[in-house]
Amino acid sequence: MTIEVNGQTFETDEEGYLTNREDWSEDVASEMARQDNCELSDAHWEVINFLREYYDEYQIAPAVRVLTKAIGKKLGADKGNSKYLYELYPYGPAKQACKYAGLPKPTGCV
Amino acid sequence: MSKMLHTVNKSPFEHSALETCLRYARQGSSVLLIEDAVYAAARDTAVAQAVQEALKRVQLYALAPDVEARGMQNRVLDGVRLVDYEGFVDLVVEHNAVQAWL
Amino acid sequence: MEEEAGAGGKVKKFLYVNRKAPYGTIYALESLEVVLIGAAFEQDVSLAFIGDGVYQLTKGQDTKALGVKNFSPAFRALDDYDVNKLYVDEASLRARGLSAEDLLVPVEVVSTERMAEIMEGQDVVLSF
Amino acid sequence: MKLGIMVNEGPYTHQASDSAYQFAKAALAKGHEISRVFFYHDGVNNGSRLTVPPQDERNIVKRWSELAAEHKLDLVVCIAAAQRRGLMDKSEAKRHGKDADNIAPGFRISGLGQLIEAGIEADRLVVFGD
Repeated sequence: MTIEVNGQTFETDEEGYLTNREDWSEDVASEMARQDNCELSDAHWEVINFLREYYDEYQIAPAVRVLTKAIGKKLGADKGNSKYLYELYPYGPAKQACKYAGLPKPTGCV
Repeated sequence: MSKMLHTVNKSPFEHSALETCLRYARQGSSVLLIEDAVYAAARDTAVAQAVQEALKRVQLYALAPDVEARGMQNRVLDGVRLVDYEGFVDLVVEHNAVQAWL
Repeated sequence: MEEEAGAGGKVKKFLYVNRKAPYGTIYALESLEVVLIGAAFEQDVSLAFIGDGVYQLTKGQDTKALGVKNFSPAFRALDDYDVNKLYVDEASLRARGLSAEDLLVPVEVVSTERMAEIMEGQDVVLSF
Repeated sequence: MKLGIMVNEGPYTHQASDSAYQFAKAALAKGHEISRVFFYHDGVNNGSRLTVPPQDERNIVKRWSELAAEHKLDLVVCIAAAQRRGLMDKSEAKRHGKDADNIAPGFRISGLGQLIEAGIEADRLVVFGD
């Protein structure tokens, strides 16, 4: 599968995750969201940017529990709960936000 | 009930696993030699003295099917007890936890 | 990263024993993956680093030229996962010319005797 | 007593899988319950049904499948380790757009959480590996 953004074609896996992390751009994220009928608000971007920074720092995508706690610490307690994150990302903050952030697909190991 | 059962599966001539295990195995715990670690149970080897020293603190077992497969059955050090797989199971049950020194 | 956490009520003492160096084999990486997933189960988790396992924690790992992922930064995330009991064997460090300052994360450097005591108190020992 | 088993090496190269099998068989013969066998690292290759050993050798994969059928064993292959090494069931193969699956009967692919759960539920966890 591929995703087309601004005339450029990028390879994704069967579920739409970028094959190469370096292909990511804000436009790629927006296009992925558009295909899911989702428009990225500032609140969405906060989470995406947070995930990208977390990955750059630790080389892993945080577990939801960890994401929730860390978001609360960084962006305020009102955002540090799973209800808030699931409202933004109804398919699951792990799966959906990671995809838009260009991070590897969570292996769903539980 | 006795304490920890340690299992070691590497030849003492190639790996430090047994040596390390014996460093941590506390008084009264047990060490079971399986797979290539059964070579450590043989007499007249370069490690036999260390093994005999260890016998003063811990009980050593060797898995008989592994001993026999390697032709070591007539060379086993006094004090090392042989068990079969059912004996292995009994040892697991008799100890509080099992730690594999991989 | 997983969507849900499982907690069965029982809390056991889990010890992960790391005795292998990173990169030469996959054991160190896949051990860390178990720790990260296992953290969701809210058990009493400790990590032990013995022998070449201490090399997993050394600063300055740079895998760019290998073309493999450098997973050492993930050890710094363990605190976020409430995994904060990291025990490093003093003799193993010393034998390798290392000290706690050479490690990526704060750890408790322990004697062989203390490490043996920690091991003895566990319910489940996972070795890699 | 409830026993959990972890197998960290593939079949044929390393004895770990043989040791684990003989241990499991002896435990069952003594009336113990094997609550789960968890396959990790190269151990996931124990679950490949495309394994074809010569007739005069033990068939490690088939042996696990038969033991599982006979004693209703839960043989779990770690999904993360399996994906790296090309072991798939039907739904995984479909999800990743692969043209084949190769998991043997009696095995199932699931998450690492199953290992932790085995550690919690079983009275003892025994690890076999390199």
